[in-house]
Amino acid sequence: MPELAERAIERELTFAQAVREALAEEMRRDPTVCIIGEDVAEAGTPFKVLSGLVEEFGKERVIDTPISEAGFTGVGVGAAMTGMRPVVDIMFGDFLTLTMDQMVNQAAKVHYMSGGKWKVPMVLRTTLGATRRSAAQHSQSLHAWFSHVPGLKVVLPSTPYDAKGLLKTAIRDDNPVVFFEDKMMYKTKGPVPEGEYTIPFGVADIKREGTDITIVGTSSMVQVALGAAALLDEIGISAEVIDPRTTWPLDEATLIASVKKTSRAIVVDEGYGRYGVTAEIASVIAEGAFFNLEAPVKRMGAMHVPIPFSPPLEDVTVPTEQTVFEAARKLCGKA
Amino acid sequence: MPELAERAIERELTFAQAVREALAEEMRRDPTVCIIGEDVAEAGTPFKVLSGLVEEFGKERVIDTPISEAGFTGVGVGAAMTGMRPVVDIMFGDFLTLTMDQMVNQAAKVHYMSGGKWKVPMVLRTTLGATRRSAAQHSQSLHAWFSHVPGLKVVLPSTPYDAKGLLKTAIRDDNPVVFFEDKMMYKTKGPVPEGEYTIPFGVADIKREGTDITIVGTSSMVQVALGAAALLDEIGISAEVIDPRTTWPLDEATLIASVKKTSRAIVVDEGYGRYGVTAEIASVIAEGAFFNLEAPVKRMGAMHVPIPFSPPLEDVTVPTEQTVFEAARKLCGKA
Amino acid sequence: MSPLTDKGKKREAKKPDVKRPEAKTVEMKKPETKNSNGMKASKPEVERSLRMYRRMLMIRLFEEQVNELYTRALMPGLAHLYVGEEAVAVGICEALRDDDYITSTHRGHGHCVAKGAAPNRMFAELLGKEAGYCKGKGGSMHIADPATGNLGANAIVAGSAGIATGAAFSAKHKGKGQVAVCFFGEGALGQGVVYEVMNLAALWKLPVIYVCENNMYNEYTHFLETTAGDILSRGPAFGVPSESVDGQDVTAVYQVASRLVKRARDGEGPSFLMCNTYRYTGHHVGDISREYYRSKQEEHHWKTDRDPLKLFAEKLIAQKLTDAPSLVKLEDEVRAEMKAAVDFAIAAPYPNADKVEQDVYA
Amino acid sequence: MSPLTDKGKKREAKKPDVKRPEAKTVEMKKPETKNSNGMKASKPEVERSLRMYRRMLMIRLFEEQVNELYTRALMPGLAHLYVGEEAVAVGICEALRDDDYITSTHRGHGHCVAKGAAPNRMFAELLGKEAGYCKGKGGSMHIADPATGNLGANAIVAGSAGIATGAAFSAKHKGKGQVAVCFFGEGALGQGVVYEVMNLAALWKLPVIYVCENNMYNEYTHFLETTAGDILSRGPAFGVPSESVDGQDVTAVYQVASRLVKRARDGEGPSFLMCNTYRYTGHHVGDISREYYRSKQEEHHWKTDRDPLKLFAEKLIAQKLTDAPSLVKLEDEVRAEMKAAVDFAIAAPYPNADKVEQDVYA
Ligand SMILES: Cc1ncc(C[n+]2csc(CCOP(=O)(O)OP(=O)(O)O)c2C)c(N)n1
Ligand SMILES: Cc1ncc(C[n+]2csc(CCOP(=O)(O)OP(=O)(O)O)c2C)c(N)n1
Ligand SMILES: [Mg+2]
Ligand SMILES: [Mg+2]
Repeated sequence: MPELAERAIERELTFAQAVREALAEEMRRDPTVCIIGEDVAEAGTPFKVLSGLVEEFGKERVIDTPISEAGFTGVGVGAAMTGMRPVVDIMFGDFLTLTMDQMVNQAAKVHYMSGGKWKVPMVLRTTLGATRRSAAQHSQSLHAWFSHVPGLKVVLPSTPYDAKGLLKTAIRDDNPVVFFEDKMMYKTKGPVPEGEYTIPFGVADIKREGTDITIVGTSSMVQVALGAAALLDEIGISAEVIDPRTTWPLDEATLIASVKKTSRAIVVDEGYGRYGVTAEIASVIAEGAFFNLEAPVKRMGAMHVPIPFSPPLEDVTVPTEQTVFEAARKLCGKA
Repeated sequence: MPELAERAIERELTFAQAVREALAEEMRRDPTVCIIGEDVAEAGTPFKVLSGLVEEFGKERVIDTPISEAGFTGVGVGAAMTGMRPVVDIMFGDFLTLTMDQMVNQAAKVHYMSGGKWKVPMVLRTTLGATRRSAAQHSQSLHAWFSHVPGLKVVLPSTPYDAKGLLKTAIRDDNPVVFFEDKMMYKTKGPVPEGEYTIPFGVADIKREGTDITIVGTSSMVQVALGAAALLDEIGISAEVIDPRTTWPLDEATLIASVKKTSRAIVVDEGYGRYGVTAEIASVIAEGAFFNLEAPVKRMGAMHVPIPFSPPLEDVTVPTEQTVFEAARKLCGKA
Repeated sequence: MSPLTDKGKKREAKKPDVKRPEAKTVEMKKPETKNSNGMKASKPEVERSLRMYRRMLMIRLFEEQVNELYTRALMPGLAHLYVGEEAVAVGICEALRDDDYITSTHRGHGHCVAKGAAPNRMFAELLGKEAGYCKGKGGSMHIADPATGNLGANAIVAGSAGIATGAAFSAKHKGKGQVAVCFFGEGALGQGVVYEVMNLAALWKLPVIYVCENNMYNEYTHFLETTAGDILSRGPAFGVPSESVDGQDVTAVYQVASRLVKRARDGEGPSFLMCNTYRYTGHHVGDISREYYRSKQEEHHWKTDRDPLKLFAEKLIAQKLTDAPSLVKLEDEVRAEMKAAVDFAIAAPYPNADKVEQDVYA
Repeated sequence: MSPLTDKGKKREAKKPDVKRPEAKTVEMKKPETKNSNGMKASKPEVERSLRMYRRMLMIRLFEEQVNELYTRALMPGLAHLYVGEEAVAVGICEALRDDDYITSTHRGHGHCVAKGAAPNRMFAELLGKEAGYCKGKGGSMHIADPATGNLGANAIVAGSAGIATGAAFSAKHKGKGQVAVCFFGEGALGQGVVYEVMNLAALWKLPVIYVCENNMYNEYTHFLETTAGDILSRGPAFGVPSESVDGQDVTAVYQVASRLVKRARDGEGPSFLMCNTYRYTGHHVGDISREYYRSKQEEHHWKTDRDPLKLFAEKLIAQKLTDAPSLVKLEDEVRAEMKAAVDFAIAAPYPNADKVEQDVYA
């Protein structure tokens, strides 16, 4: 059952508000939590996700930085090793390129290389997603890279509810966690309980139950999958929509069980299609539900092109309700 | 037919010599080809791959740099855009973390973002591979990241012959090419023709023909696959070994055709297993040969751990002849 | 806003506040006047001054149109206006040859125009049209044009530092005396790669000029909160001689640029030039409420007392190289030119969706 | 090599060239002598000197064993010896508290010993044994130890610059007066991240000391070929006061370090210290033929005229804090200690292969 359906939650928050609330709650609870990034204080980031936090927690804990992604991410790593729980803010996921050494050669490996002696309880918050007309250097979804790296955990919330619960879990986790937020989702609303709750990593959420086909969606693509499921419903195809919520750890069991039931699967993710997240998830399904699959697992990701600026071009680079719907229909032999 | 079997080549070179010969030939042919990197000149790199080149081509074309991977890779991008064909040397593949912005946000996107106006004919040469007892920051195989990025090509030679032919192609290619050399292979010998030859990208090489199972191996894992194939032979299993040689472009047709014939497949690559190269290749096969597969495609990559230093630990992190042999035997129902 | 009035043009305003003189044919004054040193200005000098003024005006009015396009919701995405900083791009590029290289930033329209880009194709790019410089694939932040030596604007802060240095590397290798200019905001001083490449440029004596446009803000944060130590001593610490110039004085910028360009062409290596300037409007077109990070008075001061166009206009008039009516006429002309360029862009077709997979690989 | 002889120990040589005096009980002289200023040295001062000497000797003889292990093919992989640079690590760490932090490099054994690591567990790590500091998972380049404030050696050049600065960030937040020292070679000056974090440390007044060990070579390339401008003016350009010290003079290093550490503890912010030094042997143990990048004379000069142990020994003897026989005795003692530590490591078991998946996640 979709988790949210089980509870009657009256309050609605935007995705951005949910993120902010998670941060505020954790900062109140734990004085070692701090925020480090560009324009995070008074400006509250360009997306205004952090508005108000500096007013409550002060400039000692909500810290504006120079445009030095490598440098302040490295500071986050060292701070995390020595008693803080920094939440490092990378404004656009595309700038993760600058943090790779700090995250991959340092953060991800410190615990292991030290034989378990040091740990790195930090969160790197950043964005993903295209269709904002921001062109090739402000539109990438690079979570596949981090999912590939042992020592890191990777979180991809798809609703305000998940964003709050997963971010709180991320902050309390003793490992480096990379937390991706879809830029286009910041203003979307959804029910979010007021009090304390966390969502465990590695537990997929069945966002919609169905029997004919499994659509695995991540982050921005969960709503797309749900939209496609609604369209499929109209033509009598019952789609189950599963959101892994974390690509690492990955809840393989839930994915496989669903496809064993439905016998067909589509995996939709906004990262580049090739060598991306869909490849891993499709492989897991193709192996785990091998004898149940009635058709190859279909993968849908961003087109293998740098994201173009021009709207008519950009719009065809990412999966949409319609394209997922078409693919599902075809897979179910109803095309 | 394996390409090499078709020709009778007398001369043997080591892998390192083959790389050097390709560079020397291209530098003689084209004065815009130059080498930029740390300790590339007199030292000829720590692996001595480039020994002798500075003597022939001078310090203007074989250029020692400070330890500034981002900076000199960026210089390579700009130089490539304006008439040079730089071969940038990144000593260990692990240091690619420092070049990600230059390679991914710049090199890979310049051509597209400029609407095809500028191009970036550069090669980034680097290494991959573990088991040198060099620990977590000197043992990674990060080619999956680059294979994920549109605009880049990714080359993984597995023999001296391929190294020479593919490197020459890489240098002549008008796109940024990332060229990975297995550190452990530098001293292995193989036949290499003396004169000019190039090997096209996107053409897999069938290193060994077989009928019962397809083993796809990349780079360092090709020899492992061949070793496993020999062991399999002894128990009556005929393995076909395919080397894609480039992960992008990827010769999907050859892979699929082979598995359609054999109906079983293992994909072996030295990168981390999760969200790695094996996932893409396995997905391609699982989709393309869906109706022929008698068992799930088996993926074998580096264990999902930072590479440990201690020999008994490190040795279990990468696939070996023995583990590939066991997996293949099991897949063929002869375990 | 009009360079000839004291008041900043409000973004809502549809036409400039300036009172127009009666229309009449405008003659540029004959070039027989004094230059800034009291010497008689030579004909090329006068032509240069008038060309620089025109270029600055082009940029100013180009951006006016961009803001208009945004306000009218005709432009996809956002844009970062160069208004207020015109003298930097124009003064620098005036010192360059056509075959010299530049790299630019997210705030790049001014650099492109100054290096000679055609406004109509720039607007087309901003609107994502096929006729744009990048066939619509780049947009506002990625205009590139080999014909004018423009290696491309870059949306990664300091993203083109390596590219510009690499172009200088090629230039040195080719030996044709080309020079590369790397434009970047003072925010880019936060990126380590800038120091990596300055060090390389110094070691290899590359003909590159690092032009830091210090408009005092990294987005919404004052540069003093992000920049410790002393900017002008950073270059020398890496072997790159550095100086600063009033970025609102186009002649001063041009003069120092000429000197540094000559130095580079003569094989004497890189240099760093900090141009002190100001952006009049928001970080991008959507950044309207700015008082939490800077005061209206500060903006007002720059717009009224430090406007590069106004200052230069006054000087040109004082030097009798032109007069006010001529400049107003020029403004009308250039505005009409920009309007036509915008109309071209609006009318131009989008690329076909099937073009999306073109140009990924050469 | 032995600090008491002029000759560098050849890597093949199995025992030191030094002639041993007859064995006898060694008494350290009573601490009633003059210190370097001609003042009477206080008891703690004398203890400090003798402790520093012993620590330097430990490092020297530790590395002797490492080389031996390599030569005898008992050590997996390679190692980068600290021989010649002992005074730097020891002088700096002597100025630190136990709860102060250090970060180290690929050439890190000296830093670890100086901060108090136990040689037996270090050797165990170098051999990949379970008893090693990192359970064998790190090896020579990754020794880390929370108990001695060692945040870890790092095999990425400049890889720990961020970490050390972050530790100083925590230290400031926690307010217990801790300080972080970031050791790195002059090669790390090529990495932009160093400047990014120096700028941050200056802005935020963090208690971090950037200790640049300038041994003149980035692997096989002289630093003058890789470093333009002036190293000591780099720090100030980013707001970090900088100075240099003779890295072969442990007292001088200790004194300046004490001052900089005090400064940091007092909340006055970061500093940069360049220690001029030399590595006697190859970049790593396998780098035997070095003449293509540096001369034998140069090596000889440093080993004979600039050896930190020899210089300090002479001083201690001149100050009558000890005498030659005592030092020889000490050397024997420490050598025996190292031998025992190596024996421990050789005898220690490897980790079980099933440990490989432990410690990936906390
Ligand atoms: C690497 C990177 N980090 C952050 C950003 C987001 N960003 C865009 S412009 C900007 C401020 C740039 O300030 P400055 O360099 O002074 O240029 P200005 O906008 O003032 O012209 C920032 C932080 C970016 N584009 N790239
Ligand atoms: C980022 C990175 N680039 C390159 C290397 C390879 N490498 C290891 S040590 C070294 C030279 C370091 O020189 P320096 O910092 O002066 O330290 P030293 O060895 O002299 O102590 C190089 C280039 C590396 N480990 N990390
Ligand atoms: Mg600025
Ligand atoms: Mg050095």
